[in-house]
Amino acid sequence: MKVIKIDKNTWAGGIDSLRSGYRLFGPVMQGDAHDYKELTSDETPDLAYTNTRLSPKSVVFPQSEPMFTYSLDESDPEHHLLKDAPKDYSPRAVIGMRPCDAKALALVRMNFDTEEYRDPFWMNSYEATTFVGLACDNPCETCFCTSAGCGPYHEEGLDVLLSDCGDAYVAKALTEKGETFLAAAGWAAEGDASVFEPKKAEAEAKITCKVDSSNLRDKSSLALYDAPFWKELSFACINCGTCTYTCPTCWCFDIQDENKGNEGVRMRNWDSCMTSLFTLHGSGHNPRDQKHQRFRQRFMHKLKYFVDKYDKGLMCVGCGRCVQQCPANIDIRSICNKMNGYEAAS
Amino acid sequence: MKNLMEHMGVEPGRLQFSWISSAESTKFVDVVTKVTESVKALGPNTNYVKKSAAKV
Amino acid sequence: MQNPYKAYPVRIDDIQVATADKTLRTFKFVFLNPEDEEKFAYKVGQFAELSIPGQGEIPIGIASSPSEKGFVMFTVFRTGKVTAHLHNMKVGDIMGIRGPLGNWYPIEDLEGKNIVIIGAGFAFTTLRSTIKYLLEPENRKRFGRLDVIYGARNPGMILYKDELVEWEKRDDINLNLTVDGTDDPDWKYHTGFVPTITETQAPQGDDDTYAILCGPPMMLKFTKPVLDKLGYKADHIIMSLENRMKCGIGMCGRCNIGKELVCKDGPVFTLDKLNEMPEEDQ
Amino acid sequence: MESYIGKIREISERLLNDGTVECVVGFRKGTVALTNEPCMITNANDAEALVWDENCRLNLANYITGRKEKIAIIAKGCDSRNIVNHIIENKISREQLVIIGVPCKGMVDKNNPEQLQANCATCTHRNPVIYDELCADLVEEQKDVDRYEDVRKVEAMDTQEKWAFFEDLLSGCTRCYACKNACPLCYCPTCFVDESQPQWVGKGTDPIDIRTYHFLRAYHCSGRCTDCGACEAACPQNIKMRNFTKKLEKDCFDLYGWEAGLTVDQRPPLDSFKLDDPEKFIM
Repeated sequence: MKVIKIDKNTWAGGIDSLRSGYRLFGPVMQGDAHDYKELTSDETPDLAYTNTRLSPKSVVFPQSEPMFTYSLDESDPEHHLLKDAPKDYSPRAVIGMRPCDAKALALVRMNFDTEEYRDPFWMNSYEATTFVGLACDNPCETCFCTSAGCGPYHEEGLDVLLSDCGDAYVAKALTEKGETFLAAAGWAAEGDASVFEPKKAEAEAKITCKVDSSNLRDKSSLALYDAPFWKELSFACINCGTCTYTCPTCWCFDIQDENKGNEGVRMRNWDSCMTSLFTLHGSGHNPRDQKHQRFRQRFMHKLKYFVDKYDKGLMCVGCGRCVQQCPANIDIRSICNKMNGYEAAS
Repeated sequence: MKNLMEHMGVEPGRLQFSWISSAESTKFVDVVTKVTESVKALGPNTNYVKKSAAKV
Repeated sequence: MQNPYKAYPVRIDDIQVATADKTLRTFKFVFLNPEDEEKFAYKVGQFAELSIPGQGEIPIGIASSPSEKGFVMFTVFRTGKVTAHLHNMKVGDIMGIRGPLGNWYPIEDLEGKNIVIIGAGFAFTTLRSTIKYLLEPENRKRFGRLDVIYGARNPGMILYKDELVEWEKRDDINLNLTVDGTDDPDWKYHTGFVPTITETQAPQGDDDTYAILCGPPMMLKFTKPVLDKLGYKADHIIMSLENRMKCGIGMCGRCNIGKELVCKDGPVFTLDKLNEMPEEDQ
Repeated sequence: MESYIGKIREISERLLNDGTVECVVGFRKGTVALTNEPCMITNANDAEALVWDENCRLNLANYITGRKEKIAIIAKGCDSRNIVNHIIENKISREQLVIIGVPCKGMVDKNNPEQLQANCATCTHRNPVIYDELCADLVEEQKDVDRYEDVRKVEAMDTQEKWAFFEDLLSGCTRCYACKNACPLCYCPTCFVDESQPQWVGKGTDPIDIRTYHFLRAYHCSGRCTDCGACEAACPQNIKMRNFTKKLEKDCFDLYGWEAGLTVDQRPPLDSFKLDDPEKFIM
């Protein structure tokens, strides 16, 4: 694949050239932190960030998204029929996302793109998007991507990988989509492919936090489920949705109808396994009524059920957002280690 | 109740409270008239409207 | 591939109050576009999302049998926002059905076998579908002995009474009705909980006899050991579960038990399989 | 702080050893900077894990709601006021509790550890209002602090400015509900946001739904909020939702001279009736 050198003084111009062919998304300082948003015509992505507060999953999977519209007006011949909500699946690009977030979307894809069903909303957005990654040369203290099957220069799920080399970015086109993107920006100068390996090694070395998940695959799901530590581990948890909303690999959602007069929209909204309503039956029975049950569900899903279901590793890329943002200091790293080291008394 | 609504930017006069006994029919009429007048004078509230559902 | 969230438009063709306390109603739906009925080809034990624009969706087991053509039937308990609205709808109203969803009772694998169907409460719907299907002349001869144990709280709560009366007259089905309790002096069937009646009325388990169960968690919990005692092996006990669902296609994430999704990998599991899955509620 | 910790451990160990309590609710050292984790210990040997410093922002009263056992709880001023609330609202009984009071000099801002958390900077109840043991001498309460400067700033705005102020304030909210879940007052078995019959508020991210959630929650806390700041400390988006609750807190103070959680002997103004209650709002 091609390697291109992008002089930083051609960066803004290249971005401008891309605007006609792509809806651009990128990290921008919003309030007191960086988050992803659709760039206005005078904005360029701000690549001087360590990590964004929320992941770019919302580019593909918005927190609230219309699925269908309908009319409740019985004089309308098409009343009570679901009509496709208007969608814009023209090409879009996320510029400067972290490799971990791209891998996360590749993992989430397994949920939305299955043999039996294909989620059209998620998949159409995903396929419309060119993912332009920015390698992570200065990881945070809470990053543990190298323990989660990922890394600061991980390429999975990306179309282009950029590495910041001072006065230039060196861009590796990883897919055809990526090449098209670079060409559309007008960046064509040949770059030095050899910069990646040493920079990668250097960045990986900076990630000192190690989490051990090596035994999880062979552990018994039932034994882990019945392990005695869940109540204690979950004590501090307040069951808010912070970890699930901030997590790039969490995909759970709810479907809700919202009416206004005789018009309405069937929406889907992010949901969270941390809430009790998530699993409440119509009968009033709730299989996950208690805090530790919901807590266990989250970690068992990420670290065991997903591992068993797909055999593609953890449903976690080690971005560390949940660790940083949890109000109660629930730390997936220690929980993973605990599960990994658990031996059921025979 | 009223104070926080006004504090967050709902116009004074849009939210009103009264205590009317079931025997006070004239007071009921007076209050309803007064409330209707003051709300009409304010016109429709454009802030407290859902935007996303309307937009789609 | 079709958008799996989009419901087929249907018209309510018939509404019957199903129980004495009026908390259950049986709805028959007709597809607005006849070709949708073919796309909706289903098997016994599957469910669908009843989709009422403006209210939401509810996952409900299909009560009609694939052998019944021209309509699909659901019996719905009034409990939440959507079901309350549905109970107030009229014949002729337009809504949607999305499905069929989930797996099914593996009836076709049971050819030549004896089947005992055990149900309780308003979970009897998909079992009604199953019995109806098995009793079709071209199907009945393909299977061995057919036993049914069906329990309700009281006689007024028994679903599909007219059909039960018809089935009772037949000699190719052994029907055991029971109620938890009744003060009706004319009640001529069993009184007692389903597990108890199962213990005395169900045939002994053997390699050629399979049990199909659907009912509330308590009934399932106490019937399992009874079947075990009767000699049913775990892979001969077929159970249908329920959980809160939204998408019905394995994507929204809420209905899992362990790694299995009740909406897509289920709702039908053998006890054998369930024993490998964590017991939620703990 | 070292002396606090020593004393907390010593008291906890004693209470667990002599069987006075079955568990101690406190904090243990966090795994990331500027954070500690609420914990419950049941074994005297684990008392060594307990810590105390200026990063114990969460309100521990939140962790004892409805519990049945005998509990020792570490309580700074605001925690103790919420314990009083809990006792008044029958969420726990006084007899179940041994309150280990912590005279508090304020928690530091999680985003700016150089300064105190906003509510702590103007706090006038640093000492626990109710306690059985103390882990240090009482501290001097702050006097002459202007508790409501921020509220008055908003009060001075015109209607549109107010609307815009709160629009901007809430713009990052993802409705993760960390604020309500960190709040010891928010213990309703079903929160109004989760009700469907009727559905009071939409579930999406429409600004109106977000605003409705925040101001309705504030109402539910009026006359009860101790301004402990757990909501803001918990918020991953750094939303300053105390702008809602504090207005009501100020109103309660102005109208009824009421500060929540100071005594178990008096019913809060909003669940009692007095002939001389001001009724200015009734036309």
